[in-house]
Amino acid sequence: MKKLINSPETVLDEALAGIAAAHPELRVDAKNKVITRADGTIRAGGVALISGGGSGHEPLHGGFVGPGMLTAACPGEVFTSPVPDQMLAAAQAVDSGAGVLFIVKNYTGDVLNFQMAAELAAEEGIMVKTVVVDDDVAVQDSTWTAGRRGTGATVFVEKIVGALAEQGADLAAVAEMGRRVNACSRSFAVALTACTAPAAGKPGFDLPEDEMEVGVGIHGEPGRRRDKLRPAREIVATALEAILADQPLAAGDETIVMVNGLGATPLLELYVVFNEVATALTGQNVVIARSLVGNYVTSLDMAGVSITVCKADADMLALWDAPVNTPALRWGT
Amino acid sequence: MKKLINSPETVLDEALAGIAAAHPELRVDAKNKVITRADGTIRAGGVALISGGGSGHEPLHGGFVGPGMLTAACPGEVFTSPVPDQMLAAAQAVDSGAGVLFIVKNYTGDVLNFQMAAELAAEEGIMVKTVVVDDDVAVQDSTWTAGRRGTGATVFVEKIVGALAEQGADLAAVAEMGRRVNACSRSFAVALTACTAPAAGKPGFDLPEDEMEVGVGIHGEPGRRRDKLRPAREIVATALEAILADQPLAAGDETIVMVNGLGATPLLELYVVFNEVATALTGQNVVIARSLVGNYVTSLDMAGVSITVCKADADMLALWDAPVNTPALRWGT
Amino acid sequence: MDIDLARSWVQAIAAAVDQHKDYLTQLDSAIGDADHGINMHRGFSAVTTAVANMEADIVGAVLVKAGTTLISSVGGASGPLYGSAFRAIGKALDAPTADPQQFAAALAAGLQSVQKLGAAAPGDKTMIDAYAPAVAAFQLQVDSGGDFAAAAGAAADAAKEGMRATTPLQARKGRSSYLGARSVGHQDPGATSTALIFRALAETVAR
Amino acid sequence: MDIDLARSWVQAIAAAVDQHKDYLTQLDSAIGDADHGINMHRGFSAVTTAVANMEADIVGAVLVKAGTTLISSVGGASGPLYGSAFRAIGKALDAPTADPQQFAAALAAGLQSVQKLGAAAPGDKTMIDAYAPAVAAFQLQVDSGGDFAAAAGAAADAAKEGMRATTPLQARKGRSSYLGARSVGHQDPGATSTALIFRALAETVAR
Ligand SMILES: Nc1ncnc2c1ncn2[C@@H]1O[C@H](COP(=O)(O)OP(=O)(O)O)[C@@H](O)[C@H]1O
Ligand SMILES: Nc1ncnc2c1ncn2[C@@H]1O[C@H](COP(=O)(O)OP(=O)(O)O)[C@@H](O)[C@H]1O
Ligand SMILES: [Mg+2]
Ligand SMILES: [Mg+2]
Ligand SMILES: [Mg+2]
Ligand SMILES: [Mg+2]
Repeated sequence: MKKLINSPETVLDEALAGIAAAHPELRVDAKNKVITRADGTIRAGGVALISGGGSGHEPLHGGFVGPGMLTAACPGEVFTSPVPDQMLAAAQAVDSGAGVLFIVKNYTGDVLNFQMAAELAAEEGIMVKTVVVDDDVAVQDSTWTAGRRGTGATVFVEKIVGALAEQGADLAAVAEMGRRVNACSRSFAVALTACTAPAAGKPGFDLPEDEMEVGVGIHGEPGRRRDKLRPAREIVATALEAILADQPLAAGDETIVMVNGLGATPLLELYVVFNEVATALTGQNVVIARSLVGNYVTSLDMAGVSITVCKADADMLALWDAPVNTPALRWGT
Repeated sequence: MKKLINSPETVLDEALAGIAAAHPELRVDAKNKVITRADGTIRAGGVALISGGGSGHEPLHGGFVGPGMLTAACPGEVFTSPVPDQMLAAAQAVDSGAGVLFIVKNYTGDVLNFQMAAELAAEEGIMVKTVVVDDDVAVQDSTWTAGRRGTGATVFVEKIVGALAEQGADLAAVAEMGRRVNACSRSFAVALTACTAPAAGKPGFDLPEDEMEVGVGIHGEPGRRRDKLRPAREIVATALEAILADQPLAAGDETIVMVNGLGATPLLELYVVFNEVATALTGQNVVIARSLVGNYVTSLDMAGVSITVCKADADMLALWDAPVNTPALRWGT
Repeated sequence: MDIDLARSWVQAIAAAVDQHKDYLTQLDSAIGDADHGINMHRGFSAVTTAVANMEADIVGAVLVKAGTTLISSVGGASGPLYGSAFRAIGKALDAPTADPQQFAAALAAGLQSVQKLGAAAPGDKTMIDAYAPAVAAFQLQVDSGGDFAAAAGAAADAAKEGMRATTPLQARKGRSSYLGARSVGHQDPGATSTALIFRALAETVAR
Repeated sequence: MDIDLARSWVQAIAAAVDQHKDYLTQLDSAIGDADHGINMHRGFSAVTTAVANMEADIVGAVLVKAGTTLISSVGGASGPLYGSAFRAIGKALDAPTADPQQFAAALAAGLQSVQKLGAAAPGDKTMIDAYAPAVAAFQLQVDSGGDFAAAAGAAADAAKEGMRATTPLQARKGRSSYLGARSVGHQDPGATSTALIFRALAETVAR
């Protein structure tokens, strides 16, 4: 295993110390493993947004804490959902009285731990609502599975809902917008290599030089199927087919598109992929109104790409454009 | 070779098309391979900053085009310096009459091609000055080498000089600041894996599971020496030793520090490395006044990290803080 | 079962998890995210510390503490599930000792709480596939007059058989369900740790 | 040498580069950045197209065009260096034909231009180590009464020998100099392409 670490046991603590040192605009509670904004929390009476999940997906979620996006993030161990105590500590730290929204990626572990945290927070008199993100169309039939995974759309939910919360919307409205953004977002990912979790010490699976895993999630698990490695154009076609089969888009529809690297894919290649996505969508007269190309929801050192398409309405686009000031996403004033 | 591309021959053209599609704020001249700002060029009478180099280092340089940083970027083929025609076309496109500054990483190819471009531009009546960046202390004795390589400090030069140009400084002042920033910046890098250039089709070198290359550049070439893989703390100690031997820092000195991923290193690990750098420097009472942690000057899919330290004066820090609005670096208003 | 035995049980689980940590992770690597051994190890290390010197006057106190500690330290899917199980078992044992009949009921309460939380049914390729037969076997032994050791031994055997039987199943809950048909042919990590838990019970009681 | 021969020469270089592209890249992979074959191939493909139908009334026109095209299409270190060389060679040949003595002087002008631009000396492990002995051998043959074919043959042999002699050297210029002592034991890619260029000359002239 080749990693720039000191030991698997200390990765998370040391990375959190690094985040604290690198970002004076964030406050890192090392004991409770909670990342908040250093400048207090949110404006008086504002709804707080708390997300979290296993580590190894950076910049998600800590990199999205800041004005216009998350109020707090709870990083779990690598690829392991955080424990309820973390979300409770976060809620207690940031609740202004207007309540907190939990943004949860749909994995059994995340859902259960956030659910327990919500119960604990309620006992402390904190209003909690939860949005579960489940955008990954590689997981199809939820009667046969734990339901679709939450992946790239998490960034869209956090950004758009963050802007709405910043505008002073109440908890119900903020939660409702979260559900709307999730409902109109779809993702699909392929991996060219497995990733290596520090504590596991070796790659999650073996993949021959000429093959790829199709329909992977963000935890190093194998995908739905294995296929011969194909040109970017065909990979994009496969991904868009799955996305559009689940959420058809019509000519004139406006979208926010993210082409996201899983960790070890050069930005040069992500732009090649984005070019294919743009060519395909604009070929159907679908409008890419906004886009992100880069590493936003990673899977440690996995080579591969995820494509997320959100069919955005005017509200969402306006909220997308609203100022955001976090380590990983920053625009506007 | 596992790449998200269509063919090695078309990578650059397609990536440029992707950049154009993803960034409406940029204009991509596909024929001349020049990236400029879409909103015209620079303010009337302003000095234009042009950089460029081989592709495969993204976001360098195209990702740094925008207000407060570069005026134009000239991407060459992967790991191959651009040709003079590109820089000439860029200079012709953006010169306001106040002249252009070429920011060149010190490699024979880059230096020669920019030099030829400077001659051609002069023939066209364009004033040109050049700053050569050579911050890599892994390359020691310039009487025995082509001189130190230009790596991470390029980002510092482009940012700080970009801010000065934005303020209306003239060509001489802008060039002088570029030289000052370079003169007080040092870098050192280690690689855990080789990278694979698309046209080469296989990794540049073989590296056993328990070894690393120490003192690498950003073109996939082997480093000064091979060593056993070590904990992050020891790797950082090696890098800082080389950096500080060349540019001593005293208690109270203010620095800008970049911990830069070479392409395939998880952000989680970069924060572990930054924690070590911060611990070491603050242990000597050196102040990390500003920092960047992320992928800024990459080497395709190489796993590894470079550390750059700039001993910054008050002018440089103020210029660092000035607004910048590019795809890869964005802050202020 | 008394307080010391309860403590010995969770310590025996911790020892077993420590020993089989890499194996559990390896199983989770095939159809999950390669952390089950690490998760269980983190959790039961914390449990060992938590119950080491705790004062308790009822059996359940130790087990409730174990469950709460698992919830606070494991994360993942297994943390809340095992945590609730131990909390439910513990809550059902509110006396200084428990007879086999009472313990059978407590185990059943634990199972119910896992199913309530995780909504998995037998055959979904989860810890339930080891847990449910273990509870049934324990109850059967008790009902036919078996003592604690016999019941725990039967439970351990049933859990192991249930664990083995997960291999041909297609997962329908948890992370391995994403693999669809590709989850077939692999033993479920959670069912495996459940088998360890019941084996630890049998060995503790037999000592 | 006349205009058609000059054209044939650059076309023969293009053919040789096409054939040895991967080999050149492989050499550059060991001590450089694995692009020399790709660079040369891109450059001489462009040269082939550029000179294919061009009108020329002096020998040098073809070679100046080749040089200008290399500068505009190669990039890297080798682009400007070979580009200037061909431009300098071409500029020295401003008549419809050139005799061996004139051609020797032109080759020397090319060498001078590479050294002026790149500041490399013999022994630095660069293209100079093949180019310089080739020029000397060409001149020597001409001075001792050899014809064009003999001179070009001698130059090709000398270039090849110079190329081989780069292997034990430590690089002091270009990208391979960063490797320090680790550059020893590898043949220089640029010296290798220079040997191809002179071999192409000898074969073209001999035809
Ligand atoms: N809904 C569920 N009900 C019961 N057990 C479950 C459920 N989901 C997952 N499990 C169990 O949890 C195990 C995985 O635990 P672990 O690897 O620690 O968590 P995670 O899947 O979050 O990484 C699975 O092998 C399975 O036995
Ligand atoms: N200063 C120099 N003078 C002469 N030749 C040089 C010089 N620097 C490099 N070279 C030659 O260029 C070759 C490398 O060319 P190429 O790989 O195309 O460019 P780059 O090094 O920019 O990738 C080297 O093998 C060497 O022969
Ligand atoms: Mg997990
Ligand atoms: Mg090169
Ligand atoms: Mg797991
Ligand atoms: Mg090269």
